[in-house]
Order: sequence, then C-alpha cells, then structure tokens
Amino acid sequence: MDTIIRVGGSAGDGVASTGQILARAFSRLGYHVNAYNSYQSVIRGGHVWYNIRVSEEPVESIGDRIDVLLCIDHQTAEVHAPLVAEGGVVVHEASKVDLSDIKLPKGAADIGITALEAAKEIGSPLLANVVAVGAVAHAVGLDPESVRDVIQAQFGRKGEKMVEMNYQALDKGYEFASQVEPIRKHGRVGPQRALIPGNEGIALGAMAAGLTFYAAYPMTPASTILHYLAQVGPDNGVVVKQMEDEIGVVNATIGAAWAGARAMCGTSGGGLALMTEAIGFAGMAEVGLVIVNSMRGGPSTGLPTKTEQADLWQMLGAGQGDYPKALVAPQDPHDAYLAGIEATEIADRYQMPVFVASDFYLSETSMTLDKELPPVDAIDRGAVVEKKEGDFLRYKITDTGVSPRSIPGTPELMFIAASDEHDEDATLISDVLAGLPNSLKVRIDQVDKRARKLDTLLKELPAPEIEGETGPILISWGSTAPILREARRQMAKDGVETRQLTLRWILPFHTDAVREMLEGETFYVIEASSSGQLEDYIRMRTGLWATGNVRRYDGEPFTPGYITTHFAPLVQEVVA
Amino acid sequence: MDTIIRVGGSAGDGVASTGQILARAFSRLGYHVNAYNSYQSVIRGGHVWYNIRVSEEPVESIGDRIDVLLCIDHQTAEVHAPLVAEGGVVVHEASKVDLSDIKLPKGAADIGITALEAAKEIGSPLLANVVAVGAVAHAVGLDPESVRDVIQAQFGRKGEKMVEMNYQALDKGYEFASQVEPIRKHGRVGPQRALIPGNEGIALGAMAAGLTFYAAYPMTPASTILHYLAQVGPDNGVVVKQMEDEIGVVNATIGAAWAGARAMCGTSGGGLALMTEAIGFAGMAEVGLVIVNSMRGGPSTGLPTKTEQADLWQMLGAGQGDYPKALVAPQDPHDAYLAGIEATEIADRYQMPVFVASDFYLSETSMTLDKELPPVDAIDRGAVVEKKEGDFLRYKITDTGVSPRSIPGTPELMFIAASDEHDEDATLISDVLAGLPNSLKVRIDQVDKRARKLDTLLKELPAPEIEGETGPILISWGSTAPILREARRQMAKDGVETRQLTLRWILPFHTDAVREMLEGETFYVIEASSSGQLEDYIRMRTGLWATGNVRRYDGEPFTPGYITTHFAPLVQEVVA
Amino acid sequence: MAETELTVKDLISDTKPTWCPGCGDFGVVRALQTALAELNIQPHDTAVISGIGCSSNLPHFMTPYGMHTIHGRLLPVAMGVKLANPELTVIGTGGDGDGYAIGAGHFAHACRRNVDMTYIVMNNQIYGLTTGQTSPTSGEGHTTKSTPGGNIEPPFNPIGVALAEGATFVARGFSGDPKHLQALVKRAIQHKGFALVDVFSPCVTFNKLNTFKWYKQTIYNVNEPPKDMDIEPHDPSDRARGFALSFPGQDRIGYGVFYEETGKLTYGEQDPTLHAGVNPVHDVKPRDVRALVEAMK
Amino acid sequence: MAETELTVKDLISDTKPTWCPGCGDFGVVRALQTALAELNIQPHDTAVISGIGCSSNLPHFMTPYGMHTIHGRLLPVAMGVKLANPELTVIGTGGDGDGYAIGAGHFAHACRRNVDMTYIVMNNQIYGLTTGQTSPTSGEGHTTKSTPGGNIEPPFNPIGVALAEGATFVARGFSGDPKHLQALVKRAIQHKGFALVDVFSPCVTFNKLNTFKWYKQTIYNVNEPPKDMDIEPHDPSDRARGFALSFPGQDRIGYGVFYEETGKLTYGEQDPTLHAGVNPVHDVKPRDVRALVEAMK
Ligand SMILES: Cc1ncc(C[n+]2csc(CCOP(=O)(O)OP(=O)(O)O)c2C)c(N)n1
Ligand SMILES: Cc1ncc(C[n+]2csc(CCOP(=O)(O)OP(=O)(O)O)c2C)c(N)n1
Ligand code: SF4
Ligand code: SF4
Ligand SMILES: [Mg+2]
Ligand SMILES: [Mg+2]
Repeated sequence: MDTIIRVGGSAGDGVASTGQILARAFSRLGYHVNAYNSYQSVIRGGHVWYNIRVSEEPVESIGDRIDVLLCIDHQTAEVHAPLVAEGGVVVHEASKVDLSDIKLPKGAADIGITALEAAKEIGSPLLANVVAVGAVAHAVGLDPESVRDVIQAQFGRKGEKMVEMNYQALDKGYEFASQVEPIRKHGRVGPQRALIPGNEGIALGAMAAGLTFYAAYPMTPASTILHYLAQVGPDNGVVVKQMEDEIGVVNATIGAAWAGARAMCGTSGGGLALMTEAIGFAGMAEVGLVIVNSMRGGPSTGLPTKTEQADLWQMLGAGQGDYPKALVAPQDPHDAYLAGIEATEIADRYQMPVFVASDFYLSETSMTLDKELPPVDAIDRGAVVEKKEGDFLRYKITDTGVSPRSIPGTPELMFIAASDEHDEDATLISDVLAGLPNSLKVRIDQVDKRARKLDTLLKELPAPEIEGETGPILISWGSTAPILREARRQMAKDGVETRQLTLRWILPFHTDAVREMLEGETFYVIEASSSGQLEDYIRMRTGLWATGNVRRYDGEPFTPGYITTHFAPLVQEVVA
Repeated sequence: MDTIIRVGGSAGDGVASTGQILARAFSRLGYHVNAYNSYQSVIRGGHVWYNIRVSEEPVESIGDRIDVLLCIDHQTAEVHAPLVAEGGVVVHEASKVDLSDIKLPKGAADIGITALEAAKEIGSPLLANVVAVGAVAHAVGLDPESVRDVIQAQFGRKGEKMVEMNYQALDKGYEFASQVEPIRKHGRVGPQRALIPGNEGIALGAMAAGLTFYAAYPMTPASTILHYLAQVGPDNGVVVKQMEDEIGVVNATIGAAWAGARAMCGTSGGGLALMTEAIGFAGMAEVGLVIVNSMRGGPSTGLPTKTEQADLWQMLGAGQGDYPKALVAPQDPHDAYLAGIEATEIADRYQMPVFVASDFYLSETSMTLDKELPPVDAIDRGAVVEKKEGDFLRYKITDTGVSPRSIPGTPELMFIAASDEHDEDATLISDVLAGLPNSLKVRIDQVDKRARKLDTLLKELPAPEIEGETGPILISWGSTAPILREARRQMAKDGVETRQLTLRWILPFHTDAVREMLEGETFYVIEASSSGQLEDYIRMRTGLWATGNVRRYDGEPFTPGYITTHFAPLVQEVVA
Repeated sequence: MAETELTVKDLISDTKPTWCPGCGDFGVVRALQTALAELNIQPHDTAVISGIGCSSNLPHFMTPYGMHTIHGRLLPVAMGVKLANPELTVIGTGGDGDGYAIGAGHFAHACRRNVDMTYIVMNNQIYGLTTGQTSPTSGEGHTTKSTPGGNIEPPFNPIGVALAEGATFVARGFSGDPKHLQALVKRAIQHKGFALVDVFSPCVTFNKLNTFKWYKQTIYNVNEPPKDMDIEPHDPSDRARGFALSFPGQDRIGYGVFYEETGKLTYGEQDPTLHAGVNPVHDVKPRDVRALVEAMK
Repeated sequence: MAETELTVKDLISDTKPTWCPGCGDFGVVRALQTALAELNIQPHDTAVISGIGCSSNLPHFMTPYGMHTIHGRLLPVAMGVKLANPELTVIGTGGDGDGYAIGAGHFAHACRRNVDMTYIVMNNQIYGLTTGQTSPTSGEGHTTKSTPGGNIEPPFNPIGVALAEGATFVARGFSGDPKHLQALVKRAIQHKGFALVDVFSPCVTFNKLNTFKWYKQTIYNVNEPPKDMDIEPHDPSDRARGFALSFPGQDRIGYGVFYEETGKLTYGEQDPTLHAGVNPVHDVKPRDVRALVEAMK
C-alpha cells in the first residue's frame, strides 16, 4: 500500500524543505520513499511542487494520484486538486487559498490552516512550513515523534531554542488538523533508510572506486554533484574544482586523469556540447575520464528544470572522427552508485572516456535504497607500467586494444600524449610522415587498436536480460525503466502481459544478444525524446523496427499511468 | 584518354605552385582537370605531392597511376616511382635525386634536370619550379605557348621583367627534356575551363544566393573559404570576419542571421564540436544559418591535412535535445556550388541550421566544371512579415513548421528570440509556466512544429535515384560518389555490373524512397570512416543491413583502384 | 528616428519581471529603459541581446527586439547583429558568470574590437539562476555552494581587462545609485564604440555578503571621491590611473567612469564591406558570380 | 630530485624539430631545456603541456612527459595535471593564437588562479601552422590571408590582461635574445605561482612584418631601457607602471619582467583537499562511503 503526499507553492515558499522533512520522516521509519522536486527555471514566484510517495515496497515512480495535498498557495489547489484521490485530504493555507471554486474529489477532507499567522505567533514566519508539516503529518497518520526526530536531526546543531520552536510549530500543525481522520497509520516498518538522489549515488560510487578529482561548471541538473563533492571532497580525498566553463572543466579533468588521478566531471547537454571536442581528444590520447551527463529538456536552454532523455545522439556523436567511448545509463540511485563505480574503473582501465547518462528526474529525485551499497575492495589500475623493462611503447598495438601506460613522475617511461595521430612510440605521424606508405599502416593499426577496446570491454559486461515471461517487449533506458516496471505490473493486473528490456550499457552494445532477443518479436520503445533517439539507436544496431512507442517530451517524468494510457491504444492496434 | 602528372618534393619546395601552373595550362586548353594537393601538417620539410589528372572527358578521381612524375626530392622518387606507368616519364632534379636504386617501370624515360642551378643562372633560385614545369610540359606534350599563357596570367601584374625571366626558365626546362619523346600531344580541346576547388564552389554558390555575412576561425580544410571570401567579399557585399574562436564564429553568424543577413560559417570537426551548443540554439530560436563542415582525418587533431568522412554522427548529434537541422553533402565543386545555393536558401526560408558537408579532398582539390554554374534569379526570403496586420506570433504553430518572422528594424513586430522553450508569442515557458497543464501542450506543439520543417522540406527535395541498370547497389556520399562512378565503369569493363546510389541530402532523408530502393537488394556502402558511419545511418533509417562495405581511413582519398581491389573479394563472397 | 517622443513606458513590456523582489536587476532594466527613452531610440531600432542567467532574462521585460541567447555568448551574437545591420542600436545585457567566466574570451576580444555597442553586466558576484555558486567576481573567502570552505580565487577584474584590451568606454555603476546609473548607461549608449558598464547589482537571495548595504559602505565614486579618502577625482582620459583604480584601495572599490576615449574608429567603420556602404540585411540579393568564375580560368 | 646533474642534452629528444629553419621557436625550446637543466629538474618529474600550432609541437622535441593537447586548451589541462600531482613541474607552451584567441578565457582565469606553473607563449603575431592568418597579436594594418585589406583590430595585450588578473609573474622575452630568455624562463620556473612568459618568437615563413630584425629595432628591455629612450628602469614590483609599459611607447615595445610578486599563496596551497596532504595520483584507493550514506538517513 502506498501513500502519496504533494506539497505545492511558489518558488521561495520553502516547498522543497517542507517536503524534505516529510520524506525523511518516512525514510527514517524504514519506508521506501520517492521524493520528486518539481520546479521551474526561476528563483522566486514560479510554481513548485514536491511529491513524496512512500510504501513498504520499493517505490518505482512518483505515482499518478495524490492522497494528501498541501496547498501553500492558490495555484497549487487549481493545478493539483484534480489529482487528489477519493478519500484524500487537502490541507491549505487559509490566508492564501480559497477552495470555494475548486472541485474536490468525493469524500476528500479539507483542512484550512493559518500556518503563517501561527508561525509568527510562535516567533518566526519561517516556521510556517513546520506548522504545515504538522498538519500534513497528522493527515497522513505520522506520529509526531517521527517528525520531531527529523527536526532534531536537521536543526539540532542550531541549538535547543531553535528545536523547541520547531516542535511548537509542529504541534500547532497537528492541532490544526486534529478534526480530520488520518488516511491511514504510518509507524516504524524497519530500520532507517538512506534517501539518496541519483547524483549523489553517482558521486558515492565514484568515490568508492577511488575518485580523486572532480571538476564542473554549475548546470542543472548536474550541479548537485558539484555541491555534494565540494562538501565532502576535502575529507574524502577528492580535489573539487569549479572551472570557468565546461571546456575548462573537461580539459582539467583530462589533465588530472593523464597525470594519474581517477577523474570525473559532470554537466548537462549544453555543457556537454562544449566538452565534445576534448572528449575526442581523450579518445585519441587514450586518457580515461568519466563524464556525467544529466539530461534536461532541450534543445538548447530548453526546459532547464525539466526532464528528458534526448542527448543520446549528442553523446554518441561527441567529437569528430571515430574513436571508442563507453556509455552507461543507470536507472535509480542504487544503480547510479554501481554505474559510478563501473564508469570510474572502466575509464581508468580502458583509458577512454566513459559517459554516465542521467536525467533531471534521476539526478534530483531522492529515493531510498532497497539494497546495501556494495563496497569496492580493491582498485585495478589496468595496464600501468611502473618500471622500464625493455622497450616502452605507450601506444603499443595489442589484442585487447589497451596499451601499457606510465604515470608521469615515473623515471624512464616518458612519452607525449598527442591529439594528432601517432605511432606506437607516441611519435606524431601527422606532420612529416602522414600519407607515406608505412604511415598508412600505422594509422590503420592505431584506429583499429583503439576500436578494439570496446570489443574487449563488451566481453566483461553482462548482456541485458528480458524481464517477464510473455507478451510484447517494452524497451527503455535509464530512469524510465523502474517506472515502466510499475506500469507493466498495473497492466498485468488488467490482463495485459508484457516483457521488459532495459538497455543499461549503450556503448559498447550487446548487438548480437539484443538482436536475437528482438528478432521476430513485437517490441515498443518507451523514452523521453520526441524524435525517438533510443528507437533509432535500436534500429541502427539491430536493423529491427519497433512496433510502436510511447514518447514523452513535455518535461514531466513518466508515470505508470502515462505509460499505460498511451500504451493501451497501441496494443489494441496490434490486436485489431 | 587521360594523363596523370605528379609533382613531389618537400614542404617549402613550391610543389603546389609548380603543380598549379601545369594544371592551369590544361584547364585553359579546355581539358577537364582534377588537381589534388597532398601535404602534411607541417610548414617545411614534410613530404608533399600534387597530382594532376587531365582528360577530354570529365575527370572523376585522382587516378591510380602516374604518367609523368616530377621528383623535386629523393623521397618523391622512393614513394611514387612504383606508380609510374609503363612508358611513363620521370623528371628529377639531379642535384637532389639519385635514381640509381629506384626501380622504374618498363620503358619509362628518365630526365635529369638541374633546375636549381639553371634558375640561379637566370637570376633567381625561385625560378627552379618553372624550369621543372618546362621539363614536365615537354614530357607531357604541352606546347610552350600554353604554359606561357598561364605565366602571363599569373605573373603579368608583377611586370614584364618578371614574366621574361619566367619564360627563360620555362624554355630551359623544355630544353632539358628535349631528348625524350612526349608521351602524347595535348593541344586545345575547347574553351578555357574554370578550375575550382570545392570550398570556392560552396562560397560562390552562397554568394550567388545572396550571402552577406561569413565568419570563420582558421581550420584546415575549411580555411580556404575564409581566404577566398576575405579576398572577394568586400567587392561582393559580404562582410567577412575571423573571430577569436569557433564559438564566437557560430554565434556571430547566428546574430547576423537573426538580424536578417544571409549568413554562413565554416570549420572542420574540432571547430564544429565547439559550435554544436550554438547550433542547437539556432534550432530552438529558429535562426537560419549555414555551417560548412569540411571533414578531415580524426579523431581530435588526428590527421589535419588528410581526408575522411567521419563527422556524420557529430553533425547529426550536434547539440542536446531534438530539433530540426538539414544536411547536404555535395560531391564535386559544381555540386558544391549548387549546395551552397540550396543551403543558403533553405536556411533562410526554413529558419534552421543547415550543414554543408565537405571533406579535405573535395574542399581543396581543384576540379574543372563540366557544366555552366546556373545563376540565381531571385531571392525568396520565406515567411518574412513586413508590416503588422493583426496579431504577430513569431512562433506561430503552422502546418509547414515555418512561422512568420520579422526583421529587426521593422516597427511593431518586435519579439525576443530565446534559447528557452517559449510559446507562439515568444514568451518563455521555462520560468514561471513550465509544467503547468497549459504549458505542457505549448511545449509539445512547439517541438512538433519545429520538427515539421523537415517534413515540409523533404517534399521540396528530389528523392535520390539509382544510377545503372543492374547488379548490386553501391552507396556513398559526398566526394566519394564520383570516384565510385569511375570505379564502377572500370568494373563494368571487367564484366561486373553494379548500380550506384548517392545520398546527397542526409537530413531530411528520403527514408521511404531509399528503403524501397534497397529492400531485398544486395547493397554495399563505400565510405571514408572506420566505423562505417554512413552504413550505420542507412541501417538506422531503413532497418536494412548492407551486404558489405569498402572503408578507407588512412587519410588518402579513394581511388577507383582502391575501390575495385577491395570490392572484388566482396562480390566473390556473394557469388560463392 | 524622428518618431514620437518615447517615454519609459514605451520600453516596458507586458512580461512582468521574474526576478526576486528586491533584486538589483530591477534598477538596471529601469536605467536602460530610461536611457533609451531619453535618447528617443525606438524599440524597433534597438536589439537587446542577453546570455543566460537571472540577469539575462532582462530582454523579455523590455519592448525592443531581443535575443536571449546561450550562456556566455551574447557578445559574439551582438557583434553579428551590429555588423549585419549597423543601423540598429545594440545593447548586450548579462551576468558576471555569463560575461566573465564562460564568456571571458569573447569579452577580452570585444573590448579590443571596438564594435559600436553597449555591454551592461549585472555583476552580483554570484551565480543567481543556478542557485548560488561562486562567480568569477566573488570575493576571496566567500562561502558558496561550490566553495563551502570559502572561495580561494581572487576576483576577476573586468575593468582592468577592458582597459588592457583598449576598450574605449569603461565604467561601473551600482543599481543602488539609480541616478548615476541612468546617466552612465545613457552616456555608454551615446559613446561611439564598445562601451562596458559593469553594474554592481545585488542578488538578494544568494549573496548574503555583497548586499545593497555592503556596497553602499564599500564603493565610492572614482570621479567624485569622498573627502575622507583624500584622493584626486579620476579623469577618465587617464587609462593608467583607471587601471590602478580598478583594484580595491583602502578597502574600498571604485565605480564611475574609469576610461573614455573618443574619436577612435569603430570596427564597423573600418570593415571594408561596410565601409563600401553595404547593409548586409537590406542588400541580400542574387549575386552574379560569373566574373569570379572567370577569374578562376 | 638529487639525481645526476642534468645537461641540456638530457632534455633533447630524438625527434628532430619540424619547425622551418630559422623559426624563432628553436630559441624557445633551447631556453627551456637550458633552464630545466640548470635547475636540475628531472625530465620524468616534468610535464610540458602544449596546445595546437607550430609552437605547440614543442613537447615532442624534449624528453619530459608531455601532452600535445587541442587548440587553446593547454592551460586547463596543465592545471588539471598540477592539481592532480603537485610534485610535477608543469610547463605550458603554446602559440599566440592558441593562448590569446581561442584560449583567451582560460588565460584570464589562469592568471588570477595562481596555480604554480609556467606558461610560455611563442608569440609570432601570426597563425603559423594554418599558413598565415591574422592572430590576436597581429598589428593593425597587417595584411594576412584572412585580412587581405589589412587587419583592423588593435592587438591583444597579454601583459596587460595578466596584470589586471593578478598574475604573480608577468614577463616577456625575445627568442633573438637567448641569454635574457634563458634567464627569464629559469626565473619563471622558479617562481612560486603562475608565471607568464610571452616570447616574441618570429615566424620566418608567414610573418614578413615582425621579423627578427624588426623586433631588434622595435623592442627594448623595460628593466634596462636604452639611454636614448630616457625612461627609468622598470621596477617589477610596480604593477601600475608595468601596465602602462604594456602598451607601446615611443613606437617601441617593451620586454623583460613587468611584474613579480612573491609570497602569495598558490592555488594548490589553498585547496582544502591538497592542503590536507592528499596526492590525487598516489592516493587513488577504494574509499569507504558508509559514513556518507549514513549521513543521508
Ligand atoms: C553552457 C552552460 N553552462 C552552464 C549553464 C548553467 N547556467 C545558467 S545561468 C548560469 C550562471 C548564472 O550566473 P550569472 O551569469 O552571474 O547570472 P545571474 O543569474 O547571477 O544574473 C549558469 C552556470 C548553462 N545554461 N549553459
Ligand atoms: C578548434 C580548432 N580550431 C582551429 C584549429 C586550427 N589551428 C591549428 S593551429 C592554429 C593557430 C596557430 O597559431 P598559433 O597558436 O599562433 O601557433 P603558431 O602556429 O603560430 O605557432 C589553428 C587556428 C584547430 N586545430 N582547432
Ligand atoms: S536569485 Fe538573485 S540575481 Fe536571481 S533574481 Fe533573485 S535576487 Fe536577482
Ligand atoms: S611557419 Fe612560422 S611559426 Fe611555423 S615553424 Fe615555420 S617559421 Fe615557425
Ligand atoms: Mg551573477
Ligand atoms: Mg602564432
């Protein structure tokens, strides 16, 4: 049984902090939580809402209804009331919200509170949110103790007086709501759970795998990696640097990686565009670095605080020419942690750029972890040579595609890493050798060698597997996968059986395995791109045409309801 | 009957200027000429060669043999002598070249000249090249008068004395070679022909179509557009600006286009990478500009003076998100002129970025025109509104995808062109509207509207046609097409009939037509990319798998011989 | 341009500014509107070009033609606009991150190029729109989301760079001194050539250090220095002193006109095509290229 | 580093320089080799990072570790190297186009950041490798492939920008004055903090204007001005005068040390992670993140 709370107001109303207290109260009671923060590209005045879905089972999406709605302003009531479930509760700040012409669903209770006034009485208008939290907490059946626990954790450092005032505010909220019946009871269901957004997951994974350098330029929805690492980096051995732009970012990261650090950088589409030239340079010079690209609504500045999955081709087409790069797309914060580890290790061992693709929804939505985060036991730095023995050929032609490398500072193993084409010994062939008969072969051998990295890596990576027993195959990538899973479960209840395929590693790609899986099957692609970038990619890899698709590109995350509603007519078509 | 001359030496030896005199002598006699300049990324000392192929028929490639080889240095003899045809002639500078251990083909004549010494005697060591020209001209059966004609045209401005000394040098060269028989006679075969590299073709086309703004940052092999337009722009109404970098270039071009100029910029892969963010901005703000991307050996700095066709995915994936852009790839300088016109017009009329894809080989190889360049009679600026009548909605939803636009300076039609998503009236929806129910629809409508431009444009564009009657279909794009044509002709002589498909418009793409053409057919993709970017693209569009391919990525241009040699085993496979 | 006399109202668009109440940028848009009105430059003859940031939302709140471009690129876009149509009055408006971080390269080159335009930077010493990271002009020690332990880089000096690169009008205003700012913006627009107006424009939400109050206490008018500082009023023709004043002195930061040079030819006046009288917007027409082809024979 | 005494030969690689005979860059590589040898800095402890251009081929002609990066990006790459391994001596080497055109933004920021490294710009006032277009330092009127009618932009002033941005060592050399140059490069490497050495390094192939001879006639040592100029020797602690001297005066251009400031903390010394003693290269190891996860409960 899940419960969904939504808090809405205008930017500057403290919507997110209000929501976070509630979300944390649940996660600390052992609930699974999905806490999505919806905002606009403006600092004050825009419409903001925070959606908290909790359950004893893992939560896979933000859901499609609201059980308890908190309206800090009138617009919230207008926009969100239609989603309130039968028997739900609407809490509203009476000084700003007029529910008289808002249609509430059958049996919905309505609690007017004067949180602002109450807060001022207690001593500070800033406490209004806590008053509201109290009212919502009552409505949703949370024990005051569990909310106090969060307040203590959050404000404890600010002194007893502060905590005490917050408690008062909270009690006031409970009091406001006391006349309605809680929709259900929420007590402890297990040990506290960590509540982690996807970005923090990636950062934690990278740190577990020995990250020592992170550079970035602020850009939503990647900025929180910078904020988080700037905070924890100094105590965890990570140098963190905000550069003058994304070109500086990626090049500093390449410098650090070449010097021998484990290095990562993060950005969103516009910044990635600026990085593409240097990513190709890393491909050529064989420098391993991780690039996190958190996608948002495009093109261009687009919808900077909304979600989309339409940078696939940008990542695949990054930089001129042909060179190997890897691309992994995690689906939730736990998976983001794993991808952070894998990307960091693979970049270093394969000496090539590795993308971690996230999106606004995954990057900024806090979710509880349903499994422990596995630790990293040892670091394998790959083909690092520490002492000169015989000839050292930095770009030696090998079967794996990976050449031995030395870490600057090591005696006798000096070499020049160049963006021009070069021979095994790192000597340029672009200047006085290009086009000469020998150099033609050198060139081809180096191109082929670099390309072999992806073949070698592919063998390490598990092929994707189909979930489910029967029915058409629904394909997605990244953060859409869990939502799709929930949608499939709903459809199954309605008698529509489906299967699911999640493409986690986009590069290298298990072409043969996927082609075999899809050959002769009915399959659909569910993605947040108007042109169907993933669908195009699947066709490119397999030659197979999808039967249909569900695409979303209005900036909102998929919900199970969105998928089932849009998928239903497609299945009917096929059946008909 | 074709004749092939090759001049080789080291950078700084004046190889190109030597070759150019010879090439021009032929084109002024009415021959068809292909003059390819092969050099390295170094200013002095590298190995350089210049290949001139002439014929009374159109010349489609650099060919696969040499009839007359001029060796200015010893390395030239070592590298190129193996290509000299039976009965060919090798002219060599005796002071630098020792032919004793170079194997010449049967019946090849060998002319030693001491051009340097002779030049000094005449008055300047700089005349050595002209001495050599004389010797080659004799060997190839050119009348001295036809070479004098070029010298007069080239040096006339520098005064009679200069011309006279050149004539003397020329005569000296003829004298050196007098003991050998010319391989054949080359006299006038028609009126003078213009000898135009692909880059100049694009520039001329753009100018014909009313170009008024060009910006660039130097980058081989696009730089010659800048050099050419800097020269002729002021007299032809084109503002030409070298900016501080490619980001400045593309943004200045966007500014000029938005203001109402017809605007173009040019670069190669690395510069294009830097431009991608702004190209997406142009897509979003609906500003029409032309971007010439002349591809060279990648990845990264790669082989800066060598050819390749491996920026396809970079162009397709330019910038984050989904937005419409067009991409045309001309195959020779005449076609480059046409593409220059089309791109300039389409960018303006469709208010979107248009790529013209060239490559080192096409951009810098001078070729004669076999047809007149058609003039542009009138300019259609598309949906420009000149006077306010009713509501002006800059981003009006239309069936064609093209919205009315105003030119800044026009009263009452002001609007803000934004990189954020916006409504019909150019008001942002990213800040205080994003995510609200109405705005979801606004967003979807704008995305769909922009995407419709490509559907509309596709209807204007002729579908590609298959050349040839029977046999497997060989597919190529850009500068590879004419070479492939010659290769097919050769194969036909050997009894292997093939057909040919040239993909000129990559975006928008005649998916249905091409799929129909290829469905059930045996087809091969011939391209200068190691990963097979075009082959992947075709599969993405059509779902069809190529039977095989011929790829070249050592930096040298395709030749008919390269294609036939590599294609032969493929056909055998199929037959077997 | 002898159209009806403009009032500030004619410059105000229907779009209500989305800035936080109290944001310094309100003063900047008002100064710009006032200056344009006073100069009677018609909105349709004006192009206001911005980058990305809170400050870069400015064009939407005005009636002229405008472009709201991408982060850091307003200067090359504005230059393209001006060279394409020299008849337009071109104003660039952006933030300190936009102009001095990601846009720093274009900035230096725009200063030396002397394109006839005005560039107004709303310098709040912070990244506003991305919710409060260090900007290139943030002070040392400033704790922000990206420098929780305090910023360790000395601030970018836009006045100094502009002077080094030969910009012909270099000034700084303060949105808390509206009269001075309006006069400054007006003078900048009237200036023939590239005019930089760096404006201290406090971010009331994310910069709790460099507040209106802080600026009032910290800044002084270099052209009319307060008596207690005991320094000579700055003469804007003295570039070397302007440079010296671009660094803080006696713990105070200068504003006003640091440098003004008149009579220097603008880029547009020297461009050979424009010089020949071409207007790249109005003169788009089919061109006969036969003579050019002939020259290639 | 107490390894065997180095000689210049130990710094010369097997790759023969590909520069045109007579190119000014020969003098620069020699000065750098000499300085490193004299300072006895081992090649394996040194990283020479370049961009793209003729000048940027330099690392190939030396024995240290090196990166030949992409056009305009050597500064951020070098910064990444230095922050990752503060034990390395980091030298950036590039051209005027590389550093002051496409790299101008990084340049301004590197100057204020004070990373402990040396940046040597081979300033030939032209684009060499791309065969002779205008560079940001080309003089007004210079006719090049991209400005056949003459360059109309005043030259970029790297010395002035570096001074404005607070660089702690700002100097200019001339490859036609090898002794001075060697001493300068040595001093720059020894300097703790960011050191700029702009070197006039003539392009004998594409710049027929700014030749060795022209430089010899035009430049003067600001620290030891010729008598006929009748000016005071420049004291490198005087930044304001350094700025004034960064512009040509009496038709002559200064070289020498414009500014030197000692004692300022470097970026690396202030970075909280490095300050805690971390070496990001040697300290790559698995990290236990359980406490961090715990904090998110
Ligand atoms: C290429 C790119 N990188 C990053 C961003 C994210 N971004 C938007 S505004 C901004 C900085 C805002 O600071 P500033 O320019 O000072 O403007 P302010 O909001 O303070 O007025 C950044 C980094 C972006 N839009 N594009
Ligand atoms: C992004 C990008 N743009 C353009 C180029 C082409 N390019 C190579 S070197 C160079 C300029 C060379 O000038 P400079 O930096 O002064 O070095 P020099 O050759 O004069 O030593 C240019 C524009 C490139 N390699 N990459
Ligand atoms: S965040 Fe700061 S800069 Fe942005 S609108 Fe608010 S006060 Fe102004
Ligand atoms: S072209 Fe100029 S800069 Fe390049 S190597 Fe030759 S002389 Fe030196
Ligand atoms: Mg700011
Ligand atoms: Mg140079």
